[in-house]
Amino acid sequence: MTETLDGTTPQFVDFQLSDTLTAFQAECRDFAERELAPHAAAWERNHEFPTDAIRKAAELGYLRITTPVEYGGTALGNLASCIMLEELNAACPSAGVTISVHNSLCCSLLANWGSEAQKQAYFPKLVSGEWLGAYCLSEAGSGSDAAALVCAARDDGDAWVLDGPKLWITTGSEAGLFLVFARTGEDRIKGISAFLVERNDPGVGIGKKERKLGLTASPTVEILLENVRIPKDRLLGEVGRGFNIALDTLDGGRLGIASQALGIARAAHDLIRDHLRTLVDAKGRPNAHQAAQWELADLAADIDAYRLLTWRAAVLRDSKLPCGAKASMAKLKCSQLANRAARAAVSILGESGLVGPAEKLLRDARITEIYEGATDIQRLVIAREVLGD
Amino acid sequence: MTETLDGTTPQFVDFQLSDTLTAFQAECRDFAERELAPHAAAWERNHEFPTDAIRKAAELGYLRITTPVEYGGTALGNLASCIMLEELNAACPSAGVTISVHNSLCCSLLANWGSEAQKQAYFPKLVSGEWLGAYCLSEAGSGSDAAALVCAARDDGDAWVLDGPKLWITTGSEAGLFLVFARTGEDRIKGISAFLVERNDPGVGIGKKERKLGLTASPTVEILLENVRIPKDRLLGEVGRGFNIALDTLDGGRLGIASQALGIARAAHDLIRDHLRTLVDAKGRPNAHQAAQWELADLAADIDAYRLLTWRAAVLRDSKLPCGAKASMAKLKCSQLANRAARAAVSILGESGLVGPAEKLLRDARITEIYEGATDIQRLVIAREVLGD
Amino acid sequence: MHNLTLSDELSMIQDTVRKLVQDVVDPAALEHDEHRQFVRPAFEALAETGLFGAAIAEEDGGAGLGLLSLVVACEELGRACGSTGRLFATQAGTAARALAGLADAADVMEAVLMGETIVGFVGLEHGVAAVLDGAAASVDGTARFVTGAGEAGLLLVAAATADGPVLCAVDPSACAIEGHAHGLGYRAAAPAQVVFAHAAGRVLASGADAEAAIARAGIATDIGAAALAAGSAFASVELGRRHTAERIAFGKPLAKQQAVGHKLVEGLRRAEAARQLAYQAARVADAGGDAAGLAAMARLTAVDAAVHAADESIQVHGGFGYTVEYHVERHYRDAKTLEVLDGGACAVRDVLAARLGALA
Amino acid sequence: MHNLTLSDELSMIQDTVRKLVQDVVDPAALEHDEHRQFVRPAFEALAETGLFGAAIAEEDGGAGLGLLSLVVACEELGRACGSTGRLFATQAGTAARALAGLADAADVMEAVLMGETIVGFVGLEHGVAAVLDGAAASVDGTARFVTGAGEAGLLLVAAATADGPVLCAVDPSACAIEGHAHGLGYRAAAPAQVVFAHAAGRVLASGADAEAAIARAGIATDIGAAALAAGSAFASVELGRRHTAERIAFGKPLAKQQAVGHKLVEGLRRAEAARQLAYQAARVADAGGDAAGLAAMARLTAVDAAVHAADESIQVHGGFGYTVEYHVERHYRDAKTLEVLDGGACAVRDVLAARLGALA
Repeated sequence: MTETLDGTTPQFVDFQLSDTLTAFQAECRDFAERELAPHAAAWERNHEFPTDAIRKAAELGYLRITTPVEYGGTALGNLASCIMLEELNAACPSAGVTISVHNSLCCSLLANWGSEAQKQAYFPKLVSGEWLGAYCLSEAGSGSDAAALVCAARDDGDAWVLDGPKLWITTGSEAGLFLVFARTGEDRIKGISAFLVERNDPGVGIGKKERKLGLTASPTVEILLENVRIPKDRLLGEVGRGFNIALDTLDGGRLGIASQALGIARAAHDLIRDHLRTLVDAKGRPNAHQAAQWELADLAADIDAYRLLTWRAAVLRDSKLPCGAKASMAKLKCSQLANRAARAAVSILGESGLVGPAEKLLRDARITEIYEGATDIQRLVIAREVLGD
Repeated sequence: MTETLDGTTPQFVDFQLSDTLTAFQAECRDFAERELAPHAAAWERNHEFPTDAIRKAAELGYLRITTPVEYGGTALGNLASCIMLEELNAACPSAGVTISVHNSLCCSLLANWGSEAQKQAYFPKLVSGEWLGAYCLSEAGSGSDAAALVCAARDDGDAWVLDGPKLWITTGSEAGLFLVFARTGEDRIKGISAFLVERNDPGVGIGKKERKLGLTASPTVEILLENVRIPKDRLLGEVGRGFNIALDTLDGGRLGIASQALGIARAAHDLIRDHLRTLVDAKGRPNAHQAAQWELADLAADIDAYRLLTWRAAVLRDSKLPCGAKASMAKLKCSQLANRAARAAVSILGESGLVGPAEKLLRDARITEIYEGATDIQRLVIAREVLGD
Repeated sequence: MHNLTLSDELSMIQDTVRKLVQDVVDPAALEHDEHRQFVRPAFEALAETGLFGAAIAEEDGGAGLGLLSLVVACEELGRACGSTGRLFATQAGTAARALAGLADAADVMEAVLMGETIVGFVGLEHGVAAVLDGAAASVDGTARFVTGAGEAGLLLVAAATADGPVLCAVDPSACAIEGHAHGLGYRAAAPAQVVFAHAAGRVLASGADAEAAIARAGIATDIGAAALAAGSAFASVELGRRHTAERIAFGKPLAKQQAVGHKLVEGLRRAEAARQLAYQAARVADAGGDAAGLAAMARLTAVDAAVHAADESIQVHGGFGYTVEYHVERHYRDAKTLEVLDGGACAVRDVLAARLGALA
Repeated sequence: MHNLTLSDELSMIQDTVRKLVQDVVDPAALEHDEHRQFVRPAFEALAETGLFGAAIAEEDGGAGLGLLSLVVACEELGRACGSTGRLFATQAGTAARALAGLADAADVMEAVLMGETIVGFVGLEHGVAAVLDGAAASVDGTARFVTGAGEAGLLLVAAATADGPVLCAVDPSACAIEGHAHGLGYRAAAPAQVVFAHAAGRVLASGADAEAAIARAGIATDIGAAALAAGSAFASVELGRRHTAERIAFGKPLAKQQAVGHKLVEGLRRAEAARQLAYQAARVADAGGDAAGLAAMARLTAVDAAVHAADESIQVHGGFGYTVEYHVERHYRDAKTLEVLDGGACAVRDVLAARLGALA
């Protein structure tokens, strides 16, 4: 019992953020409360992309958090990213998912798989927020079963020609750079390759915009790829490695959505707390229903527990240790919690919950159990790990 | 972003046990698997107190973990205690609660409130396991509402005279030392004082033994106190401080039961996992039902999350920081999880779950939501903290 | 299978509503909801069928088919369009049953049963108060999320007075009514906030008559809500079943995944339980028994079932479920909204808890 | 309130069972369970009432009161003693309904209906197999936790053959039977493991007859289980209600705490839903409809309700609930045991999932 942090207790586990991360958290919260929260309801009612706020977020460096320092990033890592995303999403999940996709899907992949030339070409635009990134994997016939994709990439000598629409593309109508997964061969897995496609490439078009339950300030669109001819050097990684590249985003993406869900859950918790504090008896003593107080207590406990679960996975990932099942645990539990918390907020706030921020949380929360690997996919990942398949 | 643990990540949070605690955990697990697990079913069927195993646990120092070094203890602290109790309870919750009560209720109080003479008198017997400790607070008319107790302590000049039965006393029939809470005044709170009563004090008797759903190797008995005359120096702390003394046990006791529940939940999880691993198709591939796999995944995630919640509270307590609501969160969530896990194990194991270790877990688990503050009491504590009452 | 319990008359009502749903409600449900347009065509079509009087005794101008008819009709409407269903349940259930037998309300009853006017109902849970002067009332208070109020020609208001509750008719033009432009559910049912400021009302019932009328309204409200929600739950399950039977993933229809099947089964089980409770509550009420407890239990069961079934149906739809075209997100919003209305589920549980001894 | 649905005959059955429970079952339930003593007095008293034939058509020697009578009786027994209830449900429900109309089983049926012999039923889920030689069968396999088997004079076995399932009668003396000395629940119902090793059996039905008999048995098993569990859930709620009405904490009865009241209300709500599903399943079956889906849903709902209600009743009892004298721990164990028996809840969901299209 010799290793101690403070000289008194024989332990190593610590659950405190460093002063630096605590300050970063406060900065993110301040930005979220100042630049996102006041406008989030209007953005969502008008289905308006928060362009200015994203630009301001870029100025604060929030769009470069997963980018290596040598390409203009801050490389703060996964834990910092989780902390940031919880704060942004507590105020505006539409802005939150935009930033999460940009960082954890687009910039991460470019950092991990891009050539030097590709990094030099695209990172300046990405870290400044001049271009936002989008991730084009899903198609009408391939959701959870991503390997069923059919979008074709044809080798035409000096160019690749991509053909076939992509569906459910977050930020699709606002992005400058698309990571596109397309089929270069018949093999279900090894026949998939990844490409960098620019918004202005001829043949790239914005198709149908989804009309959604929530997250309406984050455009989800179809990306039309009609014989899009791109230079050979737009291939990301090697031919046939697309599925591996897609898998490489899983952990980061899941931690991002886990943190988004935590932000939503916390916002719902805070709505309930603030509402219950207004309920006092004739003598000014707290007078909330037990049922509502118990619900609040249960939520408070689970928010803490699942935040720890999320941060643990982030710390493992920051340490380059395997964290697949642990990231799935975080995604699974946080997304369910966000929905439970939002539903509870609507119930407890009553009629004012039907017309105020609670109902927006309920609508926004619902997607967290679906995207970045639906709930049952997370369970599958965890069960495989536990069973040692 | 300067403080780092390993020089690469800008963080402080760490979720790893130290090497020392990891070794301690392995030692506890080894003891539990060797000395408890093989006998636990028989002890429980025969309602037999595991006297020898507790003696062996004492030899390994498990009965002195909360006792200060100067009185023969190891003072390993709360985190170590949680780790130990999870391991012991995964094998035998009856032994686990015996040790938890001894350490976190009896020895802790003696350490915190006892006079030097009292410590010198009792710790040698307690750390060696010669005497086990029991905690006598509950009565027939006072459970969750502890301050409703009526057991009387009368000042009779050179002695205190205690009169009135105590109910639900864990280890009551096997203990050598009883911490008895009794009424020295009319005030609901300030009229309560604490006393040290020995098994051999005249007038101390063992009353009705409870016939329980589970935990049958841990005797729960009525302690009869019939005009028990004890010297004045048996008062623990000061007159009228009994309720404060009782409150002082709350956090430690709750962390103990949270850890017990974690042990039970883990044992149930392991039963399910081992069962599902036996299910293979004709080609030897895993073939468990999705429903069972999903349940396993959900349990695995929650066991990890609520263990982190428990350890966080323990680390806070080791750091002498307030942890009341956080200990309640751990107790609340772990005890519910233990029951959920045990019920799932019975369901998934089917008929073999009805007659094997799963059904014992189900019965043992049920008490964790009741004692050391029932579930709704934990919610009340948490809600008060959140609402800032 | 539940046709076993339906008489010929009730089967006819079921057929009538099904046809009306197919012709009028279904084709417009999505669009009306998305654009928050009032479902006037559906309301008018329902008025034409005469169904607003189905649950009302013949002596009160109805068809005398009892609350069972309300359950049958609401279940069908609940499957298709919560907004239409809620308006129907308020008109044919809550309002009509409140007015039944009130000597001074025959003209109001006629307008309600004929569908000449759309009724908004303000229950006691809104805390609206009245001061009486003979048959005239002065009403004060604010009621939020009153469905239909944005288009109502009549507000029926249960208001508190010093001598207990009364039932009043208030002209909407005497109130400040503001539609909820951004509410969660019932977007096509013109939900609105109603502010009464010394609003002139006409007393339809007071004393014991008012208490009985409000109690009748409450039971009809709960039974109607239960049937709407049960219908919604069945619809969510059926939408999920159809989608997953067709959607191929990992080489087979999604429906073949045990986890998918079990989600739908759980939805179905809860929906069926809710339906049976709603029927039983209606049967007991129609036989003159005290159905308040059963109606409350039916409502709780059904609303939980509807929220759960829609939630799981969204889940098995994957990303599609998050979009409006697949209908389940609408069921989710409407079901959750229904949970909050009429006092909310917590209050229902409080009432049941107080009556536990009589129910167990 | 549900007497509304009971005919005079069914009310009489209810009264009969209630009296028997009061006189014979209740006084011994705790002791028999704690000491794992077979509830022979209760079985014999039930035999005397003739109720084993209540759900059987008159032409088959019964009273012709249908499965509704099984629901009524099982609910009452389930309130008091799961072991007695399970034995009754097996005898009067599962076994008697399986045998009904089988030409070659009249003698067995008579013994069952008269209660001359205690029946253990081994369903297909145990995977027991048979090889036939005319009317003789050789049976192999192991069935675990067969209630009543430890005291049975007859085992009815649904066994698989190459040509589909058959229903056989097997003499327990031809098998190795080992009582479960440490099982979770039904401790007074002599649950036992039965090992068939070339055990001689008599074929009672084969081919389509056997399939129909086994299907009838399955529906009766599920409906009986549903009614037992609903009764148990009602009992747990009532025990909790009584305890908390008397128990004072923090200056008032525990029952006045909202959290306590809501727990009991939730138990009641689920119990009532389960009861209504059980009644509906029985009504549909008695009318000749396909009740398999409803019976399965009733079972799932009721068993969940019973486990939940017992769990919450233990909770509101506090430490008392963890001890045997307060009965709720027994309801908890028996309910959880019932969940596992007859194939288990997961298998029930699988069957429902496969039939979703026909049920929604």
